[in-house]
Parts: sequence; C-alpha cells; structure tokens
Amino acid sequence: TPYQSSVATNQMIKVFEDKARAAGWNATVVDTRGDMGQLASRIEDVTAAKVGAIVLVSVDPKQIQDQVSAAAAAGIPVVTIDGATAPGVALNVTSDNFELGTKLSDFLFDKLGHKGNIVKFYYSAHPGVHQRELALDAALKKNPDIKVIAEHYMVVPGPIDDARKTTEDLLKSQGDQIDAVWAAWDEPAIGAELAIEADKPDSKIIIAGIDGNPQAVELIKSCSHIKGTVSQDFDAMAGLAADGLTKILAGQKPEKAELYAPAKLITPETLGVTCP
Amino acid sequence: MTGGSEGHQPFLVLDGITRHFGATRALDGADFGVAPGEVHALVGENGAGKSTLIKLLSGLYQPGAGRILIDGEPAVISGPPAAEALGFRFIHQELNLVPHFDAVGNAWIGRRHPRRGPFLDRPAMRAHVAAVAARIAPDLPLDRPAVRLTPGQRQMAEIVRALMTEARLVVMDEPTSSLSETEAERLHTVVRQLAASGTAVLFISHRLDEVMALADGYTVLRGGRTVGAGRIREIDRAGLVRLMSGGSASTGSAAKTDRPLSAGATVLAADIAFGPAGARARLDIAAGEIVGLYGLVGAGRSALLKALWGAVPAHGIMRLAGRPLAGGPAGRIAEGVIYVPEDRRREGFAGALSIADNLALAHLSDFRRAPRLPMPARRKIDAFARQVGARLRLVAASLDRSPLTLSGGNQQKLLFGRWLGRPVRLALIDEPTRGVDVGAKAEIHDEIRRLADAGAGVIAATSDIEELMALSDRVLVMNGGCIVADLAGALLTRDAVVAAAFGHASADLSQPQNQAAAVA
Amino acid sequence: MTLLRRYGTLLALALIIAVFAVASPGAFGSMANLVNITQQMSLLAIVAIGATLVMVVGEFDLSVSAVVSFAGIAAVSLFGAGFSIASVFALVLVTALAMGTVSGLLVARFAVPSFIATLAFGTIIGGLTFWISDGATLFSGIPPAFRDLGRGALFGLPVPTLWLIGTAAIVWLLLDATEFGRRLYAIGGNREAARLVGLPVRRDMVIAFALSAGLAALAGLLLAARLGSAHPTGGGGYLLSAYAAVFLGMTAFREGEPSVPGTLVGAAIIAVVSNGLTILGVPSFLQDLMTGAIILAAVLVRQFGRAGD
Amino acid sequence: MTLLRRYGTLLALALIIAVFAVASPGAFGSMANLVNITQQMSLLAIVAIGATLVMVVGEFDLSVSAVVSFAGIAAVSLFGAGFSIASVFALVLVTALAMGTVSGLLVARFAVPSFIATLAFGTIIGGLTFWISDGATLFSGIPPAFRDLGRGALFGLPVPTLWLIGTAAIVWLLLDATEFGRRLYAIGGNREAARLVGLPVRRDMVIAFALSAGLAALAGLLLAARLGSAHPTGGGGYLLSAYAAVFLGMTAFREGEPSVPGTLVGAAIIAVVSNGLTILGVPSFLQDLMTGAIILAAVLVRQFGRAGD
Ligand SMILES: Nc1ncnc2c1ncn2[C@@H]1O[C@H](COP(=O)(O)OP(=O)(O)OP(=O)(O)O)[C@@H](O)[C@H]1O
Ligand SMILES: Nc1ncnc2c1ncn2[C@@H]1O[C@H](COP(=O)(O)OP(=O)(O)OP(=O)(O)O)[C@@H](O)[C@H]1O
Ligand SMILES: [Mg+2]
Ligand SMILES: [Mg+2]
Repeated sequence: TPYQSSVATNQMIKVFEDKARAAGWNATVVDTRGDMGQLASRIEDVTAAKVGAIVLVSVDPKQIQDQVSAAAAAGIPVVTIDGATAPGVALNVTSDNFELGTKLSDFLFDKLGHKGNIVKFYYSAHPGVHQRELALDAALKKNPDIKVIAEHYMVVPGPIDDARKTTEDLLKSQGDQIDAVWAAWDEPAIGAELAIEADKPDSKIIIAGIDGNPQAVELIKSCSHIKGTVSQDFDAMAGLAADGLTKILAGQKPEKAELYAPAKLITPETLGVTCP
Repeated sequence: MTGGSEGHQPFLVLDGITRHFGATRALDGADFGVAPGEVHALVGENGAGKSTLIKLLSGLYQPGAGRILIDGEPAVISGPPAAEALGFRFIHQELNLVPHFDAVGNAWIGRRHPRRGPFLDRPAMRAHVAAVAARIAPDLPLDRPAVRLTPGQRQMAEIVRALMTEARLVVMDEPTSSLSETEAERLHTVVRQLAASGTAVLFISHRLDEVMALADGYTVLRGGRTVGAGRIREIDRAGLVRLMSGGSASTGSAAKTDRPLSAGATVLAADIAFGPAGARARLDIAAGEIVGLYGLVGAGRSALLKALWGAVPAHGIMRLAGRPLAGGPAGRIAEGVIYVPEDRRREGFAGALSIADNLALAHLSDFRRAPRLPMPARRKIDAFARQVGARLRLVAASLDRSPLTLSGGNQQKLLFGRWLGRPVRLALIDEPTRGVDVGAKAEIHDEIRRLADAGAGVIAATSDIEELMALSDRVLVMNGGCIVADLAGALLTRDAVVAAAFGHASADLSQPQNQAAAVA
Repeated sequence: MTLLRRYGTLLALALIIAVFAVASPGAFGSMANLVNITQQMSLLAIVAIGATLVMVVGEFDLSVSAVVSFAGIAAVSLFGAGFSIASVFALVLVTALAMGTVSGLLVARFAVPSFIATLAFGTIIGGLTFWISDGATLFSGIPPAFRDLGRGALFGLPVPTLWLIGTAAIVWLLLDATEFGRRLYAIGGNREAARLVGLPVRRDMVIAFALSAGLAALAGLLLAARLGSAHPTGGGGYLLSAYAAVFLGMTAFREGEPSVPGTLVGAAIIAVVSNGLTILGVPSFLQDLMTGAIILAAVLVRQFGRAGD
Repeated sequence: MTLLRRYGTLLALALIIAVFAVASPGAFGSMANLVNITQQMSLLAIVAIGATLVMVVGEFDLSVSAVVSFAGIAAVSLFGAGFSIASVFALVLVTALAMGTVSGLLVARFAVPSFIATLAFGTIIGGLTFWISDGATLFSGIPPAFRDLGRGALFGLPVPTLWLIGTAAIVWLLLDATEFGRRLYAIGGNREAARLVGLPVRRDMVIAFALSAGLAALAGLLLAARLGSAHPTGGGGYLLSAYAAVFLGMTAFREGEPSVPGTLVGAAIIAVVSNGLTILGVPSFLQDLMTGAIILAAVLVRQFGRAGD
C-alpha cells in the first residue's frame, strides 16, 4: 500500500494481519509512501520472490496494471481491499466509494435543509476518493440551493494540519457564510473541527466526513461540530478479503469478483449521545 | 608618459582611468602604456590599485571614467572572453585554479582542446602542457589535482596555463610571491624569452630587486593614480620606493639589522615524522632566536609548520619548554604558540565575517563583556582591530567589511595582525610577507624581531631569499621533506643556502638557465 | 536602489502584505488574521530556525522532518505509557538532541556528506517512528494540559506564536551575540581557516546539528499538542518549506548569510502567501502557480536593485 | 586500504549484493531478478543522471520531481487530444527543456539561489500539472505502442534498462569526453576561475539545467508508459532519492565529484537494497531502519579506508 499512515488504510492492514496470523499466513506489509512507481517495483519484487498472494490496500490496480497482470500470470492471486476490479484481480473487497460520497452528501444536505454554503476538501489523485467527489457533484446537481463557496485540494501527508490552516483562513474571510464542511475523508474533517473549535467555537457550522476514523468518532461523541461520518466497515472488509483469499488459496473461485462491505452512518444519535 | 623599449610605440594605453568601490577610490586617474616586446613593471604600495587595474584589462571590471586605447583605437573590454580574444593572458594575484583538475586540465580550461572527433584527445592535451612545463616548471607534478598542490606549485601551474598559447600581452600579478629563488629565476628567463619574441609582459612585484633586474619600463601607482613612469635604467631602487610612498617612508631596504643574540633556553624540541611520504625533521629552537626555513617549492616547509601547529597528523616528540605539546591548534594557542598560514584565501580567514571579527577569531574569549559571559563585546573587538590596523598600516575602507574587499597585501597583514599584543613563546610563521609592499614588509619584520626580543622562539618559512637573509639568525634548509642543512654564523651565506636547497635534487635542474649561484 | 538591494526581500514581504490587505481589507488585513498568521507560521519557523543553525556551518540537515514526526509519535506513546508532561518533554527533547548528535558526528567526525548522512539517518528515524506507532495515527491518552501548550492564547498572543518568539530570540542571541555564534559563522565561512585558528570545529558542528534536531522535536511536540494527534509522517511537509524559508531569508539581509531574522522573513513570506491566497479564494492550482511566482518575485526584486550597481 | 578508500562505495555495493544473494539465492540471486533490478532503478537513475549534470556545476535542481509528474500528465492529456506518440514525445521534451532553461536563467542570469529558484519554479510546474489534470489520475487514451516504450524486453534486456543504458552512455560521454563536460566541471569546481578564463558560464549552466529537466521529463514519460497511468504527484518520490543517488555516487569515485558512473552506483545501491529487503520479506519499519543503516555503512566503509591514510 502506498498510504499506510492514513488511519483507514492502517486499520484495514491491522485487521487483515490479525486474520492472516490466525490463518497461519506470514504477512509482510510494504508501504511506499504514496509513490506508485515504487509500488510497481515492489510488486515485481514479491512476484519474483514467488509469494503466496498479494493484497493491495487502497490502491486502484489500474494504476499499476502491468505488474498486477504479471503477478496474476505468475499464478499469484491478487486481492484488493478498498480498490477496484481489474484484469488479474481475483477479488476486490470494497465499499462503493460513490455510494459513500452520496451518503455523505445527502446527510449533510438534509442537515442543512437543502440550502446553504459548503466548503469542500478533496483529493482527486486517489481514484476512490475521487469517486466521492463525483458523488458530491451529482448531489449538488439535485440541490441547486447548496453552493460550494470554497474548495481545497488537500496536501498529503499532513492533511489534518493542512485542513486546519485552511479552515482558519476561510473562517477569517467568509466565516459568516459557511454552513457546512464536506470532507472527502475524516482527516480533513478533524482539521476543520480543530480550527472552528479554536476560532469560532459557537458557530453553527457542521462537518461531516467519511471513514469512521476513531478520532472523528470521539469528536462526534463529544458534541463537536463534526456531526457525522460515513463509516466503511473496515473490519468486515478485511475479514471478507481474508476469507476470500482462504478460498482462493484452497483452489476455489470466489463467488463474485467484487464484494461490497456495507457502509453505515455514524452520528451523535447512533452513538447514543444527545447534544445541545 | 610611458617607457617603451627601444623604438616601439605602446600598443596598449590606459588614459585617466578611474574605478571606485563605493567610497573607495581604487583607481583615480591612472595612466599607463606598454609596448610590444617590453617587460613593464607596475609597482605601488599595497592597495595602490595594481590588481584593480589588471582586472580592468581582463574585462572583469569596467572603468568609471577614462579610455583604454588598443593600437591607438578606443576599445571596450567587455569581459574575460573579449580579453582572451585580444590575446591578453592573465595570472591573477589570487590564484584561480579548478581544485580537482590537475595542471593539465587547468591549463586547457577556456582553450580549444585537442580532439579526436568530438572527443577530447587526452594524450595530446598532456603532451602539450608537458612541453610548456618543461621550460618553466620541470618539477611540477602534472597529474596531481590542484587542491593537493602547494601554493608555489599552484603558482607554477597558473604560469604554465598563461603561456600555453601565443599571446600579445601576458599580465603577471605577483607571480613570484611564493616562488623561491631558483623557480623565480627560471620564470625570469621565460619572461625575457617572451619579450624577445615580441610579447609584452606586464609584471607586478613587491620584490624590487627583481623589478630592477627584469623590467624595461615601469609605472608607479599611488592611491589609484599614476605618480611616475619611465625606463627602469633611468631610476634606482630608492627612487622607486620614494615614488611609491610619496617620499615619506623609509627606503625599506631589506638590510639586516644586528640584534644582540640572546641565545636562550630551548623553547621547542621536536623530532617528528609528518606529512606525505616519509618526511622527517629534528629541530631545536631557542628562546629569542629567529630561525629561517628555506627550500624549493614543495620542499615540505609548510607541511612541517602545520605539523608543529598540530593541524596535520605527526608522530614523534614535540616539546614546548620541556612539556609535550598536545591538543591541536587550540592547545597550542593556550600555550602561547602562534601560527601564520601561507595561503590566505584558503587557510586565512572566513569571508562571512568582518575584518574585525576575523582578527578576533583566534582568541575570542579575550573580548568578553564579562569574564564569565561568553559574549564578545563589539567595542573591544573594534578597538583591537583599530590598533592592529594602525600598527600594520592596514589600508581598508572599513573594518566592518569582508576581508575579501582588501588588496592582497592588506589581506596578508591580517593573518599576522590577529596575534599582535599576545604573549608569545613560539611563533610558526609561513610566508609572512607574501605580496606585502616594502614599507609594510619592514613593519612586519620589526614585529617579528620584537617577538624574538621578548623571548619568543620564531620559525619563519619564506621563499624570498632577501627576507630570509635579512631576518634569520639561523637558517634551516629543507629538501624532499627533510632538513638538509642548519646554517648559522659565518656559514650562513646565500650561496650555502641555495646550494643546500638544491641538494640531491640538482640533477633534475641542470638546464643552463638555472644557475642559481650566479644570482647570489 | 541600495535599499532595494539590501532589504529587497523584506520590502517584498511588506509589499505582499500590502497587496493582500488591499485585495481583502476586512479578512486578510484584520489584526486578528495577521496575528493568526504568526501562529500558522510558528511551527515551520521553529524548524527553519533549527535548519538555519546547520546552514550557518554550511551543511544540510534533511532529517528534520523525520524528527518532527518522531517527536509527536514518541510523545503520544509516552503519554499512553503514563508519563507526565514534563518528563515527556524532557525525554523527547533529549532523544532528539542525541539523534542530532549522531548526525553531527557522522558529518563532522566521519566526513559523510551531510546530505546523505542526514537523509539516511532520517530514514532510520522514520523506521523507528513506524515501529513505535505501528504506522498508525496516535491520538489517545493525550492530557488536555499538553494540548494547551499548542493552542489558545496568552497575553493576547496565540501560544504557538509565543513559542516562536522565545525560540527565535534565544537562537538569534546565540548566533549574533555569543562566541559560539561567531564560531559557527567562521566555520561556515571557511572551515579550514577556522580549524587552523584552533576553533573546535567538530564539536561546534555537532552542537549545531543537535540543536537543529532539538528544535525540530520541539516543533513536533507542539504539532502533536495542536492537532491532538500524531502521524508517523506528520512532519513530511516541513523539510522543503523550512529550507525554502532559510534560503529566502538568506536573500533578505547581509551578504547572503543564513540568519534568524532572515529565516523569520522567509517563513513569514511562505505563511502570508498561503494565508492570503486561501482567503482570497484562489483555486488550488492557481495557488501553486501564484505561490511560486510570488516567491520568485520576492527574490528577484533584490536583483533589480543590484542591476543599478 | 587504498582500494577500500578509492572504491569503497563500489565495494559496498558488491558486498550488499553478495549478502542478499546468500540470504536468498533463489529469488534475489536469480539472473531474472538482477536484470529486474536494473529495470527498477532505471527511472530513478535517469532522473539522477539529470541531477548529476546540475550538481556538476555546483547547483541543485529541486524541480525534477515536478517535471517528472508534469511530463506524465502532459503526455496522457496530449494522447487524449489525439496527438501521435512521436509528437507527444517531442512536445513534452521540448516543453521540459524550456522549463529547465527558465530555471537555469533564474540561477545563472539572475543569481537566484538554485535551491529557492527551482523549488519555486517546481511549485509553478506543479500548479500547471494540477491545472491540466484537474488533480486526478489520468488513465484513458494511452496507446499501447506508447506503453511498450516502458515495458517488455528487447535483446533480453528490459526496455527501461535499455533507456537507462542509452542515457547513461550519452551523458557520460558528454561529461567525461567533451569540452562541454570539462567546462561544466570547471564551473562547478571554481566558478570564479571559469569566469576569469572566459568560459560561457551562464550559457553552460542554463544548458545543464535544461538537460536535467529534459531527462526528468523522459523519466516521467517512461513512468507513465510503465504504469499506464499518470499521477499529478507521481514524481514526488524521485527528488530525494535522485539526490541520494548522486551524493552516494560522489563518495564512490574520484575526488568526491558528481559523475555518471558514481550516480549509477548510487542508484543501484538504493534499488538493490529496497528490492532485496522486499524479497526477504523484512517488515516495513525494519526496511527503513536497514535501508538507512546500509546506506550509511556504504559511505562509512570508505572512511575506514581513509583512517589508515
Ligand atoms: N571588491 C572590492 N570592494 C571594495 N574595495 C575594493 C575591492 N577590490 C579592491 N578594493 C579596494 O581598492 C583598493 C585597491 O586594491 P588593489 O587590489 O587594486 O590593490 P593592489 O595595488 O593590487 O595592492 P596589493 O599590492 O596589496 O595587491 C584597495 O583599497 C582595496 O581595498
Ligand atoms: N594533500 C596532499 N597530498 C599529497 N601531497 C601533498 C599534499 N599536500 C602537500 N603535498 C606535497 O607535499 C610536499 C610538501 O608540501 P609543502 O606545502 O610543505 O611545501 P612547501 O615547502 O611549503 O612549498 P611552497 O613553497 O610551495 O609552499 C609537496 O611536494 C606537495 O606537493
Ligand atoms: Mg594586488
Ligand atoms: Mg609553503
């Protein structure tokens, strides 16, 4: 994976490692820090080393199609978690990113009464995250009264601090007009919360993100401005992947090439707290 | 206005040239002319503007006012390529070699390299350089990177470079300042050959005896202005000095002043192996004694002094007044040892600091605001710098500027000046007056004598045999990294020194022009 | 003209602020926002001040970003293990000083080029950080009192700004008014000359690297305090920006020497530009274009002063 | 001892390969894997060879990673607009040469420190890249013939390896056997001296920057071909590794000067270490620790040779 320091990715890796240990597999994690060229080389390496299977986390295999095909051709099954289907991929376990984006947008727009100004934090370089942005665009078409008054392309690594600084700046310039923050994943949402908490703790701005990042969940519980996160069930995803891989290694075919893990919305209500 | 050699008209004339640096008037109405086939000497005190004038000729600076005439036509020398195209070759005062290129590589920079197809023809490159070097610097290691050459060897590499191709004018800014007698004499021969073949040579030197012997014509600069010019045979040494100093200074003759020799106790006793390839030296220095250190370029003098200073590894015994020396330069400073390096640019000072800070650098803790507070007091540093400046007649626009804005000779004074006013037990001095004018040279010699009179042992390495003879009570001669002669009293004559310096190396140097003894 | 040449970059900063203030008087030009900028630049500036020390002796320290990340992760882990705030600060800073000492020794004692020494050592530190954190973002167990060290205000100034003022004042004094500072500049100016006049070149260089790592660790602690979480690669963004600040600063004063006031000007330019462009609502890609262009202009302004020379 | 001092880093590379081959004879030591490593190091090495040119004149070019990303995105966009492979190559390379020329002019003509000039200009290029790509990864419209330029094998060697061999041979000849190369080394060794003897210092420096950008763009094109996609920040990883390769290489031969063979050794060390550790299945954090340690050891080996001096 290229994104091990991302909370969501890390969680999937951890769960998968546990399952792997339980299954008696020997799992090695390779992290290329966001570098696709590197990732391609590392896949070539493990293909050369004739590993039993390759699991790609949070990567679109199309970004490294040749290497994936080569691995498949060498008889090494390739499973992706939070990825996409592609030639050579035996199984993709994911949550539908477009659906996640739609859930997030709908939640936020409902809260706003389908009218208001939002700030958008996005990162199109990641194909999955890009899907969420496309979902937002679709939702916006249906809600002409919602306006994106500012958008910011996230700096990775360091998204929390980047979102915090940007939000501080935006609060200075158009703080009165912002009604909500749409974060393509939870880390920008946390950054926005930190800024609002410091500069305008009383404002009515609401924030929502995607991932169910534990820090975000904490913040929802403590009645901050973060009011929701669309949680992918990473445990379930990693579990499904491990199960699927067990089958594949046993020589069977998975029933479907793509498995979706359900996504659920986490809000103060689902956490059982009531906020003023 | 100028002195051409027999019948020739000057082809290069400078007329009323000025060049100012801020408030400093480096050149302020300089006139000058040189004819084909003439050896023309440009003399003047440190900071008189000689190097600045050279840089104008090389196109590095443009004149503020005045004209440059070449073959009678006004000319603009727009930059170094233009000067090169005019057939002007330069050896600048501060040497400019590419550190990791050897002499061959350095000689070819900026020239059209010999090629085979699009590629360099290395054997041809080397052969050509070797041919030139054979005439003037037969001992120069051609394949050693310039960083690992001594200043004298670097000087020779520059000379080789300048003489690689046909030239109309060769300008040499103090080419002999780090050459010893023999090497200088070899250069003189080449200069005469150049002149005979019609090339003009512009020669800058503070060694006035050399000027008297070599030049046809002369120009004297003072304060950026031409104060005299003519034929060398119509003036004498004293006359030149009077023109340079405006009649105020002493003749600066390098005569030996008789000092009462108070042969004191031994300050330094050393028996060490040091430096490259099996160099070994044994020496004893007494309190109050000035020991001159002489040798050909690369003989190992600087290496020995550095070893004594603790700046390069050495094995053996080194005792100062009976106690072993330890702790590198800092330990030696604490013991009252001082050191003046030979290469001011590379070893002398930090360009990032001002002149005053550079002077204070070696003993910063003397300038604290309070004895226990390691914060230097500006006021104390400035006072020290002013005092040094006055004692060594430093010509500087401001002591707050970088030392790189000083003229070569004035930079040299800093290296000595930083130690003034401290109690000294042993002084290790490498080329103390390289590029220093006659007046200031006398000052520095007085300072050195004062050190010895106060009871310090002094070792002074020098390539200037005049200086050696004037200063030393005793002379050690080095050759190939070893001390080969220890001369004092009646045995201390120029002939003896030069003969010892050749030692067994004389076999390589048997060309007819190298009759060093004849010079003495 | 001379003014332009000497203080060009400083004037450029003033000009940038003026232009933004005119373009957005209410939001950018407000006192609150200007104070806010000092807070936003504070961590970067602290790292950059550390980098300045190493640049003064003519070297690079590319491990700063690894140290920033390390300090945050180490601190949060130690909190998890029940250590007090004071002991966490002490432990993390001492570890960082030790790390800087290793870099310094590699460079000064073993003559490894600083670029490769600090890059390789930074990779090692990064590995350690991953090991400690298991590659995950850590956020549990941070005491609120620790978080207060990175947020809120005191005497009307944001707390991070106060840290910056303190750090800048101390390092400035150190470089400008002490023997140690003179020595560092001498070493940077001409290492051989410094050695020959008996300066403790190696020791001083090691100290410079140690202080640089210490300041990076301080920034890492403050970052963790401010975010309430620590990322194993949270310091990644600081490396190039810190050096950009130092180099910008070198064009601001004196004859191109690194200095604390210069670095502050450099960091301020970077912070002001990103704050101003965000406030003006400039689209992402244009922000990049304009940031690059403004920084180039800020440096070039000085050259035009020089042209008259 | 002299051997160790002179070729220490090269010996270190041999030793590293030997150790890995013993640890994993089947997988690492197989001919196929060794050939594969040459392919994996090829893009990094091409970028690093470009960086070498700039390092030879004593400057940095921090815009290389931006140029790598730009080239990939520009190429895929142009394919989308229907351009042919040859014209895409030509357009992208010419644009990159122009970009390098701008960097070079900023440094050589306007005396902007190269660190800040190329960082700022790299930011501008990054902005352009985002503009073109809208920040997204581009996949579509890449002709298979283009992809074949970055994959597959010819004469038994992987295609990227062939590109590397070609590039390295040309630049090596340029630096080592032509007057232009001698001039670049002279400029880097002593710019003042080069100026004094009338070398066209500015022109040559601009050419060095232009070539560096051109090679970075070539690497970017090959990366896009190899991955079949282009990422707007896809070149990010090349900056530090490329300079690490150059600096490692500087410790490998001669008097610590940048050179093409040296850079190849440096890039090979980096590639071998990361390939070997992955094949051995070393955990992530340990990989970092070991990479750093191995690189330091490779450089230090030379120092021990020196100690005997
Ligand atoms: N770059 C500069 N900036 C400021 N002042 C300068 C600069 N270069 C030279 N000067 C000043 O110009 C004057 C003339 O210097 P120049 O180097 O020409 O003297 P010089 O005759 O060659 O002396 P020396 O015999 O010591 O080499 C000196 O006062 C010097 O300080
Ligand atoms: N780093 C080095 N590596 C190899 N040889 C060196 C190195 N430094 C000096 N040498 C050689 O050692 C010998 C002694 O050099 P040293 O500097 O002591 O000579 P010197 O008598 O002071 O000559 P000069 O008059 O040129 O200053 C020379 O032949 C020189 O080329
Ligand atoms: Mg001079
Ligand atoms: Mg010497």
